[in-house]
Amino acid sequence: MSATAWAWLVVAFPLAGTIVISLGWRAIPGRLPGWIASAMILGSFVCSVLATVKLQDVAPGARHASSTLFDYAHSAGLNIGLSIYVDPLSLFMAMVVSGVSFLIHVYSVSYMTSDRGFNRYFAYLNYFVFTMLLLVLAGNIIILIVGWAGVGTASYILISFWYRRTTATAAGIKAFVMNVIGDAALVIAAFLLWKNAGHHVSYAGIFAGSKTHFSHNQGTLIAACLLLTVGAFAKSAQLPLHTWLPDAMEGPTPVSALIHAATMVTAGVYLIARFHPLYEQAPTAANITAGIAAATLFFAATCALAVTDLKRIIAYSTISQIGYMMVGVSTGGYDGGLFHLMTHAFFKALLFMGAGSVIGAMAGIQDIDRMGGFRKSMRFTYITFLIGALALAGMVPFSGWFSKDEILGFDVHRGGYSLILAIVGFAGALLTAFYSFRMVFRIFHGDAVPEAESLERGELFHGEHVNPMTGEHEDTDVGFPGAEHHIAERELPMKFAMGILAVLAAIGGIVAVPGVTHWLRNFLDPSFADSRFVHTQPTDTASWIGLVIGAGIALAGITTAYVCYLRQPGTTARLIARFPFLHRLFVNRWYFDELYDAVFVRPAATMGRFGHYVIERGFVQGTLVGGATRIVGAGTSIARALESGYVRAYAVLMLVGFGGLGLYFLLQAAF
Amino acid sequence: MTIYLSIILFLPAAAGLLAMFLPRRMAGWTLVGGSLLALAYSIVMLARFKAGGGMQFITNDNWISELGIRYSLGVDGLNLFLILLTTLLWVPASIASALRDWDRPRLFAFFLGLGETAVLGAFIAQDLALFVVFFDLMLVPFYFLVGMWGGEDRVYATTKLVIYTLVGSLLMLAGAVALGVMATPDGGHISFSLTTLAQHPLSGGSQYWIFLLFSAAFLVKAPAFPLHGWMPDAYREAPLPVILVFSAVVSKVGVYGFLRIVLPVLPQASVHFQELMLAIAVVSILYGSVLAFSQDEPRLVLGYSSIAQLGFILLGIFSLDPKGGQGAVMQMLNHGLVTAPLFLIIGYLAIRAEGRESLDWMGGMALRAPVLAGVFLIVALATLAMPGSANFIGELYILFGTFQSKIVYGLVASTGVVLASVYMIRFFQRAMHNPVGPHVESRDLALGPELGVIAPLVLIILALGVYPNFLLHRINAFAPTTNQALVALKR
Amino acid sequence: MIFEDIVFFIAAIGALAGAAGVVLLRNPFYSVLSLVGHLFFLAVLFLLLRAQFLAAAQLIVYAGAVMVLYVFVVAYIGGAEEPLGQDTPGIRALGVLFAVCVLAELCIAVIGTGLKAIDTHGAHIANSFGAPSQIGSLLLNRFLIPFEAASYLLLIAAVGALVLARKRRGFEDMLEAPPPPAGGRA
Amino acid sequence: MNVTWYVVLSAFLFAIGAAGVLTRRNPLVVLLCLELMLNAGNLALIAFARMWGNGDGQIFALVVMVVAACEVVVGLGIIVGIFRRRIPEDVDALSELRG
Repeated sequence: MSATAWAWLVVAFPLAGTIVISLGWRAIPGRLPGWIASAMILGSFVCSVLATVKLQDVAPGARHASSTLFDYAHSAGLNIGLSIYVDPLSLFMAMVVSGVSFLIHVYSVSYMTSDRGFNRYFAYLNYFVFTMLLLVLAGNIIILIVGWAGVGTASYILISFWYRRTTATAAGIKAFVMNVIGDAALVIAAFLLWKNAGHHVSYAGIFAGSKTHFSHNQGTLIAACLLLTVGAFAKSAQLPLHTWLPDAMEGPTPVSALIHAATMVTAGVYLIARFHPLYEQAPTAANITAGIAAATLFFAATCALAVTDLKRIIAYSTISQIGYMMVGVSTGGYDGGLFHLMTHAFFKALLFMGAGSVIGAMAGIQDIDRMGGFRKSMRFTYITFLIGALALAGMVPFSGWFSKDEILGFDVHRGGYSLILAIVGFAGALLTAFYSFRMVFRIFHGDAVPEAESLERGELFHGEHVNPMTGEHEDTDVGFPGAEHHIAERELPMKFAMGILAVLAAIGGIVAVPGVTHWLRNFLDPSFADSRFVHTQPTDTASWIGLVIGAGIALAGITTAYVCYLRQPGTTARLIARFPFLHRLFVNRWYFDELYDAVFVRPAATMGRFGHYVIERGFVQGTLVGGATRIVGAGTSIARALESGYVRAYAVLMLVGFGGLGLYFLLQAAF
Repeated sequence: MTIYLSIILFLPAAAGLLAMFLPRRMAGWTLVGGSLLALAYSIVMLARFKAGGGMQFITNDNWISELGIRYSLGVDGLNLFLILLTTLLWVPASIASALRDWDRPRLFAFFLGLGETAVLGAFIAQDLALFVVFFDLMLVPFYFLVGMWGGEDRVYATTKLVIYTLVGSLLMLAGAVALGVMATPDGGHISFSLTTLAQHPLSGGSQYWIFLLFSAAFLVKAPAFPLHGWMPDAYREAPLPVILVFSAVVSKVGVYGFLRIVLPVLPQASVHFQELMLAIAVVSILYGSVLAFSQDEPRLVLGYSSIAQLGFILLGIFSLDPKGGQGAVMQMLNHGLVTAPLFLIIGYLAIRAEGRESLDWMGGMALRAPVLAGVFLIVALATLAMPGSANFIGELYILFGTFQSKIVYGLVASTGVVLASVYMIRFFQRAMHNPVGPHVESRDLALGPELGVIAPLVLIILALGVYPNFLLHRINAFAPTTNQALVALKR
Repeated sequence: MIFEDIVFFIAAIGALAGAAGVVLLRNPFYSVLSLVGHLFFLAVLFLLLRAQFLAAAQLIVYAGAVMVLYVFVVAYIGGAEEPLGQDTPGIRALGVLFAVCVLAELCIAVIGTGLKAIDTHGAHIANSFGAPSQIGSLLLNRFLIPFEAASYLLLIAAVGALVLARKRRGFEDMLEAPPPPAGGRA
Repeated sequence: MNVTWYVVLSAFLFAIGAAGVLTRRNPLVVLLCLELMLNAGNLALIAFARMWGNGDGQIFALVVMVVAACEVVVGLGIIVGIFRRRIPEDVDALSELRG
């Protein structure tokens, strides 16, 4: 079987899972849907590995293939095939996605056991993986958009999975609309590329066409790239389209791990990497993208410092980390960006899984102010979470250290504008290390809270079922979280998934150790062979210097956190008292939500009301309809006056009609 | 087997007529049978249709020879699927009406059948006068259907509907007569045949005012802003099966008229008024969308969303680009295909909310009703043209066409895509999600009467989402949009 | 043909006078009598036009039978004069005005446009023209169907008149009947 | 005698009849005036029949007479009916036709 055939199977497995589970939702008993779903994703993963193996057989220059199933839309000069494109980049993404997805599926089987929407959950989750794999394997930009919107939909239905929570549904619609903005931008970009680059929608066609049809940094190309960036930023929650991601934490924790940390939100990074030839041809667009991404990584890190909701801290951390990846791929450090994408998928999924375990122990509460001292009672969770946090902080020798510093090292090496971005990145790294360990220290260290104590006694705390955001009471029926809480310590599937991810997060860096291994670069190179930056790689020594600096920064951050939270508790309170403005700014996420509310949401609602009451009632129904009614009314009152019912009036009318007819014939004869 | 279009055309009316003479209980089901037969026959027609084969299954007889009016029917890539859409959607409508207890069921069945015949006639007619006849005939059954079986304010709603459409129809009648007379060369025999008319274009000045006459009629029917004044009341008051076909099928006759008549026959005026029509389309999109998300009545959400969707179709048509035309025809089908199940869903929701058709009284209906929720979600996503649905391909073609010819209008219109997601998801959420409403009795779709009616439609939506080329391959809006006169004028 | 001319003018003046009498006389009884006179003169005119059968029919059926019917009815319901005061002058004036307009229009039509066409003494005709035998043969050959239709019409009219004029309940009962339901918003 | 004279005479009679229909209020007289108009029509028909030397016009006149007779019968029936119900014999008092 060819690589593309395997790739079709990669897509087909989760689709089959979706169909089986959603049609058999009543027939399949117990946890079986979860296992079916997991098996399907495992199948996908195996197939993507096999496809990769198959593709490695051919020479590096020929490591790409596409395959079209049928004409998706072929008319009027627009030829869109339902096709996939297989190259190292797409297979890399497919492997990361299906691999991490498999582990999260397994984790979910335990985590969601007691939820009444268990089957629905796995149908959704499989659907998500299907669309995500379609996105990464898509052979042309339209199919990419199909997958792109598909993951948006999956994200929406999973965010509002607990659909009776008003907070969840509000978050869902927010995420959905922002994603649609991105979709619309992609459609416009697709048109610009189609029209100006020789009427192609396939990647190969677009890239070939853009070389001949566009000059360097041409306006249209910049516009197209910026529109791609809008799409990427909407999906990847970069400034200014990021506000949906923290709210998306309303979904179940494994969903946050899968969609809103490991896979979907990194689709933007993939998009830019995929369209790197265009960005290289339009450096202005690439620079703007990188600049905003750098701003995002710093901004999000500051928010993560102040927010107290555990999942939202990780969410801001995700935004920040994606900022790194974006900086990487848009400045030409594709290997670094994708490397970080992979390691981030490992450690961020791991962190979310740990958070899920902790939230289980807290009976649904997510506020880190209420947590503490889980170190002893949840030893496994503690260790894995710690590994994740170390990787996130970029501590030696965990995976995040290699990947983040590869991006920064590349940008330092490229110099100029990229150097500024790298400096922002290093500053962000300090904050990253700090907030990672803020989580660790505040959750696992310090005095044990009652929940931790009860767990030490061997019983899982069961509180009332409330909405963690609003405190409203809930039942445990469909549409709300299930009755039981689940922690890694007691559930083998959760432990299994977290264990593997912890290992990967710890040692994931070995695929690209400067001077030692170049596995990742060698693997990905065929996809980026045409890049201008293929030879702009820092030397091994420079890389190592960067790594050392990065390690130093990580250490500094961790130490600061240690001092602030363990050594001298209260330091943060003093800091808050000292800089109340900064704290307010960070806690309120730089007032973006309020800004959008004032600029978009409320004006839109006002416009709707204005349209309804003024234009519709006043103008259309009032003036237009009223006017029409009055005209007709006037006409009918004349008619009514004539239709008096009096015989003579009818006689007059008849006579008038007769006279008129006669007159007509007269005139007809006269002229 | 030869396809006789007259059979498709008059079968529904005949079934309606038959229903008049049968016992009350059987009236509705007679019409169901008739509409099923018409559907079956049109499926055979689809199977025998040759893609790209031009006008097919032609019937062409003298009707009123003194006036040069011919009974001329035909199917091509432009109306093929619209005929299928009509025959398809009349099935759920007639089933839904057969399941309900009406006051005078036989009369209802008759009018519903007559309505199908009129709509089919307007789609099949290849003679302008015949088109006008059927276009106006449509009004009769719907006048009675809304006026006799509607809600409380039905008389007011019907009066408004009739006045609006009648004024439009009269203007069009005047336009059609003027067109026929003026296009006849001196001493020639008058003809209303569309092909003949297209071959004898009028001079610029006369084209302009005739264009405006036709546009008025078609825009009222669609409806487009600001000629939609009749829409809210009619949507609110009409019986559900009636508004289902009205919104899903009848509204397409107007925009179809643009492609079938206006563009080929009045090319110069079409180019001249292109920007005006595009502006109307864009305003309709934005206005319809904005109003759709401030409505509390599901029917009005759909009503205003129809304004927006038909705005997209209009946009595609007046992009005067083959892509836009293809997309417009495709979107006509898609919009019909999603609107019908949405109206069915509104009916299901109302049953579960003690008969109240207001979003304020709904909420949390997904509880105990996962199938209903799933079906609703699929349809809602298709309506907002989620990529992966055929609607997306339709809108993609429309937008590509518009970008190609007038990019500014296209860019403004793309915000409509975003707004569509707001109002559809809001509609879905307020009905299905959030805390369960106090008067909501949530239960899933009953297998036979509820799921049985809606499931085929949803399956068609899904299937077309997987393989939209099935439509695109057969749709042929090239002729009107690549009309030589049009292309020459655009330069 | 001076004799014919004289007869025409006498008959024409008589017909006009009769017509005027019908319209102007207050008492319906006199109106009926005036109409009888009018019909007589008209019959004379028919004779001048060589429509002997019709002239006879006019006299016997119309001036005779139909007018007797009128006289009976007038006698039955009493030929009271019309009250003048309650009349609406507007519609009267309008009526006269319209009538004058129609007259003017007809005259223009006859004299202005069609003069040449009808400025003739008529075609040459056989002696039998207008005789009962010719009318009879026409009626039973070319116009058989209208003839039959007319007979049915007469039958229906006779039955209809019986139905209309037969004795039923009085007007007082009708006044006590419930008022018709108010119509909806139009 | 010239046919024109007959036709003009018929026009005059028609106008007089029409004026009567419009101005008189007694239903009986209105019926009489209708007779006038019909007879005016008859005169014109017969005049044209003479002009063409064709009997068709006379037949038509005969049919008009039949119709007139019917109209008289029905009209008088209605008048008698009205009288029986003691509705004032004034056409302006009869406006039941109004919707």
